[in-house]
Amino acid sequence: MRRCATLFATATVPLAPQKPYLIHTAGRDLPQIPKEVEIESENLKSSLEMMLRIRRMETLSDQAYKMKKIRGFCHLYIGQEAIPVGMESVLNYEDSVITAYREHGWYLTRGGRPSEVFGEMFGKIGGSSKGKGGSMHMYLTKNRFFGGNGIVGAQVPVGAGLAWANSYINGDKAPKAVSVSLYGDGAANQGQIFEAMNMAALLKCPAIFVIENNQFGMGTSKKRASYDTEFYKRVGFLPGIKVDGMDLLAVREATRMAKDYCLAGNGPIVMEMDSYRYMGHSMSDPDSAYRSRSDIQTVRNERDCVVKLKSLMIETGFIDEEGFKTMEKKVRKEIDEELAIAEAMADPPLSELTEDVFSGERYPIRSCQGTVWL
Amino acid sequence: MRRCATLFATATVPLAPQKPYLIHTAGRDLPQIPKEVEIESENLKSSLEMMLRIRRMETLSDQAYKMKKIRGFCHLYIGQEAIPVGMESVLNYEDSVITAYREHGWYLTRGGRPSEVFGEMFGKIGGSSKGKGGSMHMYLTKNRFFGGNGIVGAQVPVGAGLAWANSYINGDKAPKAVSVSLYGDGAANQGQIFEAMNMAALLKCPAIFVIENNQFGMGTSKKRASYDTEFYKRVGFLPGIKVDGMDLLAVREATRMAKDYCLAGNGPIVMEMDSYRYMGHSMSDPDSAYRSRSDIQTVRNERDCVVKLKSLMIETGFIDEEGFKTMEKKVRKEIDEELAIAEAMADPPLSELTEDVFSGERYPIRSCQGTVWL
Amino acid sequence: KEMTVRDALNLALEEEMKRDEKVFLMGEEVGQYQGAYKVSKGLLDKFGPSRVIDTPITEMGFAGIGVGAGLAGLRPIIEFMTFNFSLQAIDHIINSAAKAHYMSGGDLTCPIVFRGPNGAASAVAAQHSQCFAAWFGSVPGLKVLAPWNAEDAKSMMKAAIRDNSPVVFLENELMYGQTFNVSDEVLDPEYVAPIGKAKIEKAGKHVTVVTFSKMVGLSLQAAQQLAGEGIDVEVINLRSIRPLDRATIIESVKKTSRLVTVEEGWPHFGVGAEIASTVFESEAFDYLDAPVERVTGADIPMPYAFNLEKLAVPQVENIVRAIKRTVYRKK
Amino acid sequence: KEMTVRDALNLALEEEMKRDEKVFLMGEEVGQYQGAYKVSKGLLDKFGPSRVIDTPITEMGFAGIGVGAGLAGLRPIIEFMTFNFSLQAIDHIINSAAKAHYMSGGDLTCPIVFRGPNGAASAVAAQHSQCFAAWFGSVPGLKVLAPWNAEDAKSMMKAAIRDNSPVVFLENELMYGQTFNVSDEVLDPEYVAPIGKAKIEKAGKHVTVVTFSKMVGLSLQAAQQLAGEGIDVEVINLRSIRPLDRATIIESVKKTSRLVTVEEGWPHFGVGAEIASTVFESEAFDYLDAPVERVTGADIPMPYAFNLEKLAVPQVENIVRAIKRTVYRKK
Ligand SMILES: Cc1ncc(C[n+]2csc(CCOP(=O)(O)OP(=O)(O)O)c2C)c(N)n1
Ligand SMILES: Cc1ncc(C[n+]2csc(CCOP(=O)(O)OP(=O)(O)O)c2C)c(N)n1
Ligand SMILES: [Mg+2]
Ligand SMILES: [Mg+2]
Repeated sequence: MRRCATLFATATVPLAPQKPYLIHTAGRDLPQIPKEVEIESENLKSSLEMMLRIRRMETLSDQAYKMKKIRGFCHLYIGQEAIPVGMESVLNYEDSVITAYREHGWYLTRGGRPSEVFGEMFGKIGGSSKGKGGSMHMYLTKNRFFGGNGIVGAQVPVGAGLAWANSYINGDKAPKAVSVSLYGDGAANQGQIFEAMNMAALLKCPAIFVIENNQFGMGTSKKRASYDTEFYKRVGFLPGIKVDGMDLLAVREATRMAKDYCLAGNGPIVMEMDSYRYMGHSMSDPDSAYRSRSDIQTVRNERDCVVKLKSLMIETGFIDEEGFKTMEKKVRKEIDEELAIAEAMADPPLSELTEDVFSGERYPIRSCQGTVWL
Repeated sequence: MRRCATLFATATVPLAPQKPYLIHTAGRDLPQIPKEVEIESENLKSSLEMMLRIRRMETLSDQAYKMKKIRGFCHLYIGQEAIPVGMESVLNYEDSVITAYREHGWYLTRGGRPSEVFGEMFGKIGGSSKGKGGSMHMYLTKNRFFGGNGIVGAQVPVGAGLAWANSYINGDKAPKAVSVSLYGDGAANQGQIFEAMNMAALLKCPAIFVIENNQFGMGTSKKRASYDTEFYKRVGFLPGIKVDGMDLLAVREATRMAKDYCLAGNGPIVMEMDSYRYMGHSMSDPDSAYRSRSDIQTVRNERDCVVKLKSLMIETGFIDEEGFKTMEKKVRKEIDEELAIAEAMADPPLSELTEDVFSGERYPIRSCQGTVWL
Repeated sequence: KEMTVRDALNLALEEEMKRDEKVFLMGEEVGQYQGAYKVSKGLLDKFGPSRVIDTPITEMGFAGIGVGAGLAGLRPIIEFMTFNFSLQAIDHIINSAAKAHYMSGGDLTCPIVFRGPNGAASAVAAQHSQCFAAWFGSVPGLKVLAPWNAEDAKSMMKAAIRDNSPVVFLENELMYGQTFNVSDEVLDPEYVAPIGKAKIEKAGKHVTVVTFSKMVGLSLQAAQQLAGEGIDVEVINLRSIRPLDRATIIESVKKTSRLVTVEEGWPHFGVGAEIASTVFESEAFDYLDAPVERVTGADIPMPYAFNLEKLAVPQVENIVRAIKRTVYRKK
Repeated sequence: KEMTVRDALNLALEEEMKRDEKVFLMGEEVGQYQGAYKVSKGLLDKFGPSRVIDTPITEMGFAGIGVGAGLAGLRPIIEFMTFNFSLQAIDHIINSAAKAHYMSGGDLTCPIVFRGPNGAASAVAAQHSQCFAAWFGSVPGLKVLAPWNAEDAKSMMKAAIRDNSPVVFLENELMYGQTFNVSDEVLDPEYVAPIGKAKIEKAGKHVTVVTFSKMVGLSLQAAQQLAGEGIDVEVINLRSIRPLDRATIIESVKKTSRLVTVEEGWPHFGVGAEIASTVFESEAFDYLDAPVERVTGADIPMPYAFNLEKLAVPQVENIVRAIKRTVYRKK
C-alpha cells in the first residue's frame, strides 16, 4: 500500500494514523490535513534519534533516581516522545513553548543538552537552572522555552501571554510565531485554562493549546476527573483536533495545520494528543492502584511511538534493523557520555544561595542564622 | 388568542415568551416545557405584587443612596425582578439559593423583610446582618438563602457545595431539594464556574446554575467579555435552556423543568436568563460610557417584566387598571412603612465590633488602640 | 503506644467520620489512591465514595464546594495535596469561609477543615515549599493549627473537625513518617486538644524557644545539645498559630528573660515577628535581658540543590547558635 | 504643581507608555470605561486597544497572561480592580512571577507590575477591605511598593514599570482624589524614585512613627497635633514594603529612642510586627526607652456600619494615644 522508495531519500506515504484524527471545526475553515505526506529520510532519522535520545535519557534518570542521585519529584516522559519531536518538526525557535513539570524531553527538542537535564536533577551548577530548580524547572529562554512549571494548569494562561506577546509585537498583522502551551488531561479541568482560552480567543492570540492526554492525572483516570473527556472539543468555541499522539507523522501534520491556522491570524486552536504514560506519575508512584502492568504492556506493544516510526522507516527503506541498532547504540553512547559529564559537574557554590532573587540586583538577604544578613 | 376566563380564578394561556426558549439538551432527555400553562389569579397577583415590592424597594434605595443614607456599593435589581419571583414560584425553602451582590430582591423572595434590607444598607442593628455586611451581604439561612457575595463568581462553587449537601444527605436516592446558584454574564467567564460545573456533573449534584444575563458586566458588554455568548450551551456537557428572563411565566415554567430534571437525580442543569439591568452597575456607575439612555428605554418599553405580567393579567381578567393602581399603592405604602422602620433602627452597639468573629466563642481581639485588647 | 504522625492523623479522621456522619473528606487522590501521602489510607473502603471523594485537579472549585457544604451544615475536610496549591483556592478560604460568619452578622457558619502538608518538604524546590502559617494566621475568622508530633496530630485534628469555625490545619510532609509515643489519654476517642493553647514540650530556666511544627523537634534537639553545656532551654510548641497563646509565651519569657523564635517559613512578617512583638508589647518587655533572636527560613525561594537547600531551612546548628547569642549577650 | 494622586498615577502610566512601546495596561474596565476608579482615564484613546486592554472578569487568567507577556519581554501592568480580587490570581503573582527568576537559575525574568487599590476603602465591608502589604511583603522575588502622596505615586509607579522584577504596587482608593503639591523635580519625565528607600516626611526628636500609604497622612496629622504639646514626632513613610529600608528606621530609632508603627491592615504578622522585630534585632535595641507600640487595624473582618467601621481602622486619635503612651512611659 505504501509507495516505497527504498533507494531515494524521500517517499510519499498515506497519513493514516492508528487513531484517526477527530476534528471539531467550531464553524471555522481549518486548513486541510493531507491524506498523504512526503517524508524525508534524514529528517525522520533525526526524529527517531531524538525520540530514542529522550527515552534513553529518561531511562537513565529512572536509574539515577533509584540510586538516590536525583531527589524530590521526577516525572518521566517515556511513551510520549512523539509529541515534542513531532511538534518540533514544524516549530522553530521563534515559536514559544511552555509546559508543566514533565518537561525533560522538551528541554532537549528546544536545543538543550541531556547533561544539563541530568545536571539539573543532580543539583549541579552545570544544570539547566544551575541546580536550583530540579526536575520540574528547566528553561531555555534563548530558544523560547519557558519550562517547567510545578503548578498544574498555571502554565496555560502564561502560555497565552506568550502568544499575546507574539501578536502584540506584530500589531494587527498576522503574527510571525505561535505559542504552544502543553498540559495534561488532569490539568484540563483547571478553570484558569478556560479563562485563558476565552481571553486568547478575544485577543486572537496565536496560541496552540495542547492537551497531552496520557489517560491519567496521577492516579485518576480521565473519566473520573472529567465529566466530558472529549478534550479537543470540550471548549466548544475553539476549533480542536484530536491526534494520535503516539504517531510522529500524525503529530507533525496536525501541528502544521494548527500552526498555519494560527499564523493566518485566526486566533487559538486546541490539540488533544492521545497518548500514554508508561512510567508512574512520579518516582514515588506505585502505579498499581489505578492500572495494571498489562494495560501498559498492551500500549507498548500496539502503539509505541518508536516502534511505529521505526516500522514506517523500515517499510520505506529509510532504515533497516541494523541501521536502527547502530542508531540506538550511538544514542546510548551519547547519553552515557552526557550522564558522565553531569556527574562530573560541581555543586553550585554557596554564593548561589542568594543569587537570582532579583534580576541584576542584590539587596541584603536574611539567612537562617538568626539575625544574620547576607 | 388567549382563552380568557374573566370570571374565573384560573385560566390556561399559551406559553409563548417574547424571546422563545432555546434548549441545549447535551444529549439528555429533558422534561418538556408545556406549550400552554394554567395560571391562577391569586398566585399571579402575589407574583406581581412581589415584583412591584422589589422595584419599589430598590427605587427607594436609589433615593436613600443619593441622600447618603447608604454608603459604599449598592447594586440595584430593577429590571430583573421576574427572575427571583418567577423562580420562587417553583422553589421552596428546602431548596437553597445563593447569588452575588445584587441580592436584595432574593432576600425578599426568600422571606426577608424590606426593612431588614434597608436596615442593613443603613448599617443598623436591625439589618439582615446587623449592619455588618451592607448592601452586598444579606443572608437568611433559616430559609436556605446563602447571600450575598462580593467576589464575582465565588458563589458558584459554593452553590455547587450546597447542592452536594442535598445529595449527600439523601445518599444515592434522588435528592429532595435543589440548589440554585445565580451569577452574571460577566461572572460567567470565571474559571471556577467551569470547575464547579465539572464537579457537580461528576457528583450528580442537584444544582441549577443560573446566568442572569443582563447584557453587561459593569461597563463591559457580554460580547467584549465572552468570546462565546451563548451561555446556555457554552459548557457543552451540561444541558441548558435560554429563557426570557423578563417574562415571569417563562421563568417559572423553565424553573419547573429544571427542578424536575435535578430532582430526578440527573445532575446539574444551566439556565440563562435573558434580562436587562435598568440602573447603573452600582451607584457610582455613570452608565453612559457603554450604552445610551434610549437603549434602556427601548427595553423598558418592549420587555419590562411588570408591564408584561400586568398585560397578561388584564387580558385574562385577573386584574384591571384600577386593581393594579390599588396594588401599586398598597406596595408603596408597605415599602414606605418598612423604610420608616429601618430609619428608626438603632446603630449596632459598639460591642458588635468583636462579635461574630468565631461562632459562639470569644478570644481576645486586638483593637486599633495600640496594644489594647478587647 | 507508638504511632506515626500519619497514622495518628488517619486515626483521627476515622474516629471523627465514625462519630459524625456529616464529616466527609474531599481532595485529590484521597480515595482510590489512598492519599498522595497516604494520610487517608483505608478510609474509602471504610466510608465509601460519598464520604471520601476524589476530585479533579480544581482546587478553587472543590474548596468552594467544601465551603458550600459547610454552610449547608455538613463538616467537610478539604485536603490540599500540599498547601502550595491552596494558593489557587485561597479566595474561598479567606473570603468565602473566614469572613462569612462576621459579614453575615452571625447567620452563616462554616465548620470546615482545610488540611494538607505545609512548608518545605525535601528537594521539591521553590513552588512546592512555601509555609503559609503567617498568612493564614493573620486572618480573623480562621483558626490555624500546626501539629508537631503524633499526639498533636490526633488530638488537634479531632479538635479541628469538631470546631464550628473554618480551620486551616498545617501538616508537615517530613513528619508523616516519624514515630512518637501516644499516651492512653490521647488515644481515647473522646480526647480532643484545646484550641489556642501552646504546650511546653520541655521546661527550662535560661531561655525560651517558641516554635511550631517540625521545628519543635529540632528545637528540642538543640535544647538537648545545650543541656550538655549547662544551658537550660524551655521549648514551647505553639500548636495554634491563631488564636495565639500569648499568655504562655509571656509567662515563659518572664521566667527566662530570653527569647528565640524558630520557624521554617520566610523571615519577614512571619510568625517570629509576631511573637517578638507580642513579648515587647507585654509586661515581659521589662524582663528581657537580651535581644530576641528569630531563626527562620532564608529569605529566598527554595533552591533544589542539596547543599543550598540545607542553607535555606533552619538546622539544629542555627538554633543552637541563636540560643547561645541570646544567652551570652547581656543587655 | 497641585495634582491628585489619581492624576499622578495616570501621568506616570502615560509617560512610561510613551517612553517604551513594550509597556501595556491590562485589567477590568481599564479601557472603554476609563478605569473603575479612573486611574487609566484617557489612556485607551492615547494608546489604542492593544496597549490598554479590557479583560473579562478572570483575574487568574489575565494575571497569568500578564506573566507570560512579561516573560516574553513585554512590560505588562496588570490592574486589579481592587487587590481583594488578586486573591484569585495570587498563585501567578507568587508561583509564576516572584519565584521564576530564582527557580530558573536566572533564566526567566518577568518585569511586570500588579497594581490597584489595596486595603480599606469606605463602607465596602469584609470582602473588599483587606490589606495585602504583609502577605506580599513576605515573598522573596517580589518588590512591594505603597505610595502615599502624588509625588510618591508618580515617581514610584515609574520606578515600578522600569524595574526588571515583578512589582506589587499597592494604591489606596481613598487617596486617589487627594491633592498634593508635586515638585518640578518629580514632574520631570525622567525622574524615578529609588526602590527600597523610605522617606522621612517629617523629622522629629522624640519618637519615630513608621508607616505607609494612607496612614502617613494620619500620622502627620497626629504629629502636628502633638507638636502643640511639645512632642516632636518623626514620621517615616516606608514607600517600599519590600525591600524594607531597615537602615533609615534603625537610624531614626537610635535618635528618638521610641517607636510607633502605624498600618491599616490586620495586626498579626503584619508590617508593624516586622518593623518592631527589625529594631529589636538591631543595635537600636539598646537605645529603646519604651516598648514599641503597634497601631493597626482591628483584628476583625471589616464591618460595614459606620460606627463600627471607624473602630476597625486606625484614626488620628489612636495614633496620638499610642505615641503618648510611648513618650510618657520610661523604661
Ligand atoms: C495546582 C496543583 N494541584 C495539584 C498538584 C499535584 N499534582 C502534580 S501533577 C498532578 C497530576 C497532573 O496530571 P495531568 O495534568 O494529567 O498531567 P500528567 O502528569 O499526566 O502529565 C497533580 C495532581 C499540583 N502540582 N498543582
Ligand atoms: C473577583 C472579582 N473581580 C472583580 C470584581 C468587581 N466587580 C464587581 S461586580 C462586577 C461586574 C459583574 O458583572 P456580572 O457578572 O455580569 O453581574 P451583574 O453586575 O451584571 O449583575 C465586577 C467586575 C469583583 N467584585 N470580584
Ligand atoms: Mg495525564
Ligand atoms: Mg451582568
